[in-house]
Amino acid sequence: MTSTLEPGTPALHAGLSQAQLHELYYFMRLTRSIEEKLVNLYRQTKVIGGLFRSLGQEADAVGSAYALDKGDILSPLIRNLGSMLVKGATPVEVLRQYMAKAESPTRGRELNIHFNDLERGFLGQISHLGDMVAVMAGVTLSFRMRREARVGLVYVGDGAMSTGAFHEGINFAAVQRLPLVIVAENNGYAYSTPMHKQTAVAELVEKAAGYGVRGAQADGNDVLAVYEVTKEAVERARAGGGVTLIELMTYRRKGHAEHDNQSYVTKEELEAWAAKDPLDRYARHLTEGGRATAAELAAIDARVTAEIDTAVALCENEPLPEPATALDGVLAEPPKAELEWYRRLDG
Amino acid sequence: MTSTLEPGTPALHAGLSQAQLHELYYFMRLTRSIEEKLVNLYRQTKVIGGLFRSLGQEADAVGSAYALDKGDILSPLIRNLGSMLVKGATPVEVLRQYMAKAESPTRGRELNIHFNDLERGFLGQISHLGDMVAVMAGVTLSFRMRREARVGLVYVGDGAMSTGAFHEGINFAAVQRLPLVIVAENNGYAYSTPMHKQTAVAELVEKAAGYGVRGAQADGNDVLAVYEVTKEAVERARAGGGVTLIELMTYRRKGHAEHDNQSYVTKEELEAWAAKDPLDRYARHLTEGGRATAAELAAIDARVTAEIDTAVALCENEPLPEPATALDGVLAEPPKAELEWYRRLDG
Amino acid sequence: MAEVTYLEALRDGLAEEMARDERVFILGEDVGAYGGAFKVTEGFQKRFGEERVIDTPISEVAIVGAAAGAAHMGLRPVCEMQFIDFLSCAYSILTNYVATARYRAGLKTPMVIRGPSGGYVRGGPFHSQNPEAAYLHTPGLKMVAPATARDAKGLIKAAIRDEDPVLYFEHKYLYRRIKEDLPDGEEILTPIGQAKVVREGKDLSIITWSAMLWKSLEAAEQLEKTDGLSVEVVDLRTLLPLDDAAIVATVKKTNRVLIAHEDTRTGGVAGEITARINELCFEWLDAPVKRVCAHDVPLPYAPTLEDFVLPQTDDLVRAARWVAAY
Amino acid sequence: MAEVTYLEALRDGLAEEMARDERVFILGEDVGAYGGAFKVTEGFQKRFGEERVIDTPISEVAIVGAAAGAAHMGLRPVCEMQFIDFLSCAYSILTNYVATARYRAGLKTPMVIRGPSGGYVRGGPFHSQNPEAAYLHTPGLKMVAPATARDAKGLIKAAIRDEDPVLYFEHKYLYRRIKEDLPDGEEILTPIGQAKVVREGKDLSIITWSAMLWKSLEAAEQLEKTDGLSVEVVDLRTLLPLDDAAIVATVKKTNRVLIAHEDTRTGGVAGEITARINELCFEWLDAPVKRVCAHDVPLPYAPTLEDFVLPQTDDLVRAARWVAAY
Ligand SMILES: Cc1ncc(C[n+]2csc(CCOP(=O)(O)OP(=O)(O)O)c2C)c(N)n1
Ligand SMILES: Cc1ncc(C[n+]2csc(CCOP(=O)(O)OP(=O)(O)O)c2C)c(N)n1
Ligand SMILES: [Mg+2]
Ligand SMILES: [Mg+2]
Repeated sequence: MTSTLEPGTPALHAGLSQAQLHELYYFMRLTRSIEEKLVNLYRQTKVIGGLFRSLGQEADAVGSAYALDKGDILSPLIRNLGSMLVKGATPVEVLRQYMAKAESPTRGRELNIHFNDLERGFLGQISHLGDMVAVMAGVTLSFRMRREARVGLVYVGDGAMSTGAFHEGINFAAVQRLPLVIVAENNGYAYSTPMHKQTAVAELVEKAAGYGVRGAQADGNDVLAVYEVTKEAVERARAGGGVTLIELMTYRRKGHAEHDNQSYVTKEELEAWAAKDPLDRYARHLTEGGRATAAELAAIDARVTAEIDTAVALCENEPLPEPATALDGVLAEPPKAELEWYRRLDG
Repeated sequence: MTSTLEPGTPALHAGLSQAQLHELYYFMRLTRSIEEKLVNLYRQTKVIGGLFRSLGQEADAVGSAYALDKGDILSPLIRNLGSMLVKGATPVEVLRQYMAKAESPTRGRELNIHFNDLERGFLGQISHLGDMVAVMAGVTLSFRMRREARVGLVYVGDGAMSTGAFHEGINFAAVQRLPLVIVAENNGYAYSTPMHKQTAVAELVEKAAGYGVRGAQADGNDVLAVYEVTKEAVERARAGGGVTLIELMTYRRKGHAEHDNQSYVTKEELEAWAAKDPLDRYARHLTEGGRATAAELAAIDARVTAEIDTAVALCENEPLPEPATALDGVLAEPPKAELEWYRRLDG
Repeated sequence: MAEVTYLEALRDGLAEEMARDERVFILGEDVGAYGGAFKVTEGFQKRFGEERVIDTPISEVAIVGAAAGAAHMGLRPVCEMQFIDFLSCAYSILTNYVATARYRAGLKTPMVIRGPSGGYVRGGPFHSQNPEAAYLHTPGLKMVAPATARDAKGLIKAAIRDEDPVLYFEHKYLYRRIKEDLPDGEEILTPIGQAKVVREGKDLSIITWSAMLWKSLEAAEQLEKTDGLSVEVVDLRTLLPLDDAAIVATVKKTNRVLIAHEDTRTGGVAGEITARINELCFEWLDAPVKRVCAHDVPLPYAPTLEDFVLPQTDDLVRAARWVAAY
Repeated sequence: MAEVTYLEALRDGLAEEMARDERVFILGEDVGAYGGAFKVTEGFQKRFGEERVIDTPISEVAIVGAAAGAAHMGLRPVCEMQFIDFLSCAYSILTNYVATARYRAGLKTPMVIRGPSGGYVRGGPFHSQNPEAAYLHTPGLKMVAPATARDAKGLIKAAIRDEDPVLYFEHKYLYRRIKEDLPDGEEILTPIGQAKVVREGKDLSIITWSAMLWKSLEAAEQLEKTDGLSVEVVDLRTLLPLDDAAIVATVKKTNRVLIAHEDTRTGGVAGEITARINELCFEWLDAPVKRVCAHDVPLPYAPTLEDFVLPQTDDLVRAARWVAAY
């Protein structure tokens, strides 16, 4: 079996410069603050659909995405706002998506963070869990066929790993030894379902063995550990070493979505994980290690607040899409006859 | 990880009586001879569709099915004619199926060994690989819910294990700790595809770990080893010990179906496996171990030949189904209005 | 008498059948302790036990496959799809294994698959689908889609008692918006395969089901007031097998037909109904059968877009005027 | 000029596109060394290399998903389904991910999925399916089904060059039964979205596609001889988007229509075509549109049963007489 458990102890600063260490903090803070702003907007009923939080998982999303190079492509899940921000998605894009604005990246067609930009390096998910693993197998297949030294990264939850699509996708990638990193986010739950009702393994990394791929593990609340374990997998993939399945141990501190009151978890569990908050922990790490002053972090916080305020101001009152824009872009060229016929009948 | 490799050495006679040892030989011989007869009928174009052989895999099918008790249910694949015979399917049923006779178990609706009898304990497959794992999870779930001490057994090929349905089915059974034994037949190929293009693991049993189920392995060409490894898994399942994934190492000595000339395998490979023929080997084992005389085995062979000749004589000239029988039985009660309307229009 | 919502009626129907018949059990994602994403099975696990209300992994193929296996053995499984959009993941095992089991192998497979369908709730392309067209084409399945609280209850009970696999599509827009007084002691069973004339009329007919029933009734009232038109409204309730007799009866009565469905037009159920009308009572038509459906696009998220794409009462009114004036 | 079979024409078309455009590659089960279950890609792996002719695991979801991912990145994948019946396993990713990618996310997804469809070959319920009705209902997909060797070649080439995902359903009954002289040097491209009048007529029209084209032509000849009827036969060739103009033109010309398809009736494509005829040219109909289709059952295996369930030339002749006499 090729799976190896590598809980590891991350090198103190994972070879990152001070500016990079600060940047990690920035992205984590930005993630959290955008979501907090969205909670406000949600309560004001300005968010159109549901709201999904990644509270407590910011390190997992940001640290893993940060391990990618510019040309690499990742495919996020609903709790990977942080990954998308690292890859260049902007607060205003996210706000516009949630509020279904005409100027949103999907022109109001898709919700929340379901949007993409292959140039910047993120491919949008669809709701059907598992599919993106198969799609990312194809993305990375294209890298290999074109002899590009690029890597793909795809996220799956503890729940999503039960889907047939996950299985077929990872197996295909494993057989083809594609440059794909699969990040399994073990956050304890899939909606209300605890992990022991999802799988009979104790740790998700055990699934690596069944696919003949390398397995690795890290504390998902330690952004540097996440960065390191991902970086190693990414560089291994880039060098032709094939797939790694990384399990990040973390916890979903909010309900599945904003409407879910988490009746199925105990207060103690929540408190225990609140104590392991990845942002607090990283802030302490930076200040105690002399890598940042409290003032520097406060400045970053202020910058984040300002950026979000600017973004909200920019888009809050933007219009929703024009109704008739709903019709274009199903095919590269609209089948003319059908459209004419359609309008005539509805006239 | 709960997977354990148990290549084991079977106890010489696996606790079986002489009569049972002879019966194993009988079922293996019956399997082979029915298929050889079908080859004749196929060449005479009396078989309607394709013909699938299990040459060299008779021990795998017969030995595993023999480990089940009367109330247990198995779900065979195309190379498990032997399993169905053990469970009471008769030669004439098989011949009628292949020749699409009116009196066939499916009244000419389904082909080859796609038929079932839950009373006797076999559930027919459909072509879509993997599905039966999920269905057998439900069958064994019913055993558990009703507190019946019954066990299910389902076969999958090295190829079928790549399907999403296999993954979802085994995972569901694992989480529920259902009394299900999954027999993975490693016969080297899925149609023309060798195992290394199907999966990155070297042995199928490695997949057990990813589901948190017990793994086991045996020489699929040694009927007693197959019996033993399956028996242990069956009894463990019956006792509430949950799922075992058993890998049987064997080889598909014929093409995927009769039309396939196996251009993709070497003569050497075929010869090496012919030398390990499970029937020859078992016959030697019985005679050399003093458990059967050559004459006794010859008598079994003769009995098999007679049974098959009788079966052929019985059904060879039977009619095909009446055309209009094609319409009944889609629903428990035919939707009357529709049928009337349908006939009127076609009149 | 108690006033119950559509969702409560469904819940009550499910609970009554579970209490009546111990072979009935529920499986799906988050149906247990949580009571399901929309709380349809709230309290069930406590009442009926963990073995009869099973939280499954995220595995639609396994849910449907396991239900089929249990059904073969004499149990009566009810599968919940968290959103009906995810039934697509089990498309193959449902259409190939489940639907054909009786025909090809004489296997009894009494099982129900239910889940929230439909739009008008800003759910975007993957939480708003209407799946009926995808399964209309599958001999061996039955398909129902209640529009009222009474039928929500009556059809779930009938579906559970049916000897064949039944797809039960509930409409999430109706869950808490529709209320009805349902008598406490009465055993409500809506026969599968039977449409219902919900409003009598003589000038034209609207044939519809599920949430569109309410828009059709609204349009009918408006047309009566503003245009003096007498509009008959037929709620199909069952989509497979279709109630040909009811369809023919209303065509023969009004001679003008609108078929209204929420789903996209091309390949939708309205095509099949149009063809049947054509074959069964062509001579009785005084105007072409007109379809009022969603535009042929994946359903977009923004309210402006969703409202434009989905059929609205106004669309029905306009189309009805056109058909009436033909 | 060379006489080629339908299968060879398809193979030639594929090979030409692979030679012309290095972005084109093939993936599927046993397509490599073995050349595919029906040998459509025979010799391709040798000619184009293992990287462009990929043997995959038995994983239809992965095949379709990986093709989509590669297509987003600018490649031109062609997926083979060993039998088109197994495309059902990828139903969700195909209808939800692939079909909507452009609309929801502006993603380019030029890819082809092809495979043997259809019956009349004693394949039983899972090796004989006609999948078009299952995908008709999916905005974002295109769907073609060639009946002739020329179109087998012309449509695979057009499908590979198309900017959208195209389902290409070849008919296994035609593979080696249909032959045609195809000029060697000519670049054959059949435009997607365009039907073809294969036989001119004035008394009634048969609208059809794939293997049923040949039965329709047979019926037309017979009707001409025995009944003196002049039958027009239209080969749709593309099922999505439908060629409304061609449908309307033939209805306006003959005023009587049969729609013939091999697939089961309920929920089949004929329903949609009937509805469109109704909406577009109702006034031009002198008789109800009649459907000639398979009976509504899973396709059985025995020759007697299969022949009874599937539409035959005789069924077409009888139905045509009925429509003509109406
Ligand atoms: C195929 C499929 N089935 C069901 C759902 C509904 N659903 C959405 S999210 C979710 C839970 C996901 O859990 P997990 O994969 O652990 O991710 P997490 O939310 O914990 O990040 C479910 C069941 C879905 N999106 N896709
Ligand atoms: C979902 C699905 N895809 C493709 C096929 C076509 N097919 C039939 S048998 C087969 C190979 C099966 O190989 P394996 O599982 O190893 O079984 P074996 O034939 O070796 O016993 C394939 C690809 C199928 N039946 N089902
Ligand atoms: Mg989770
Ligand atoms: Mg095999």
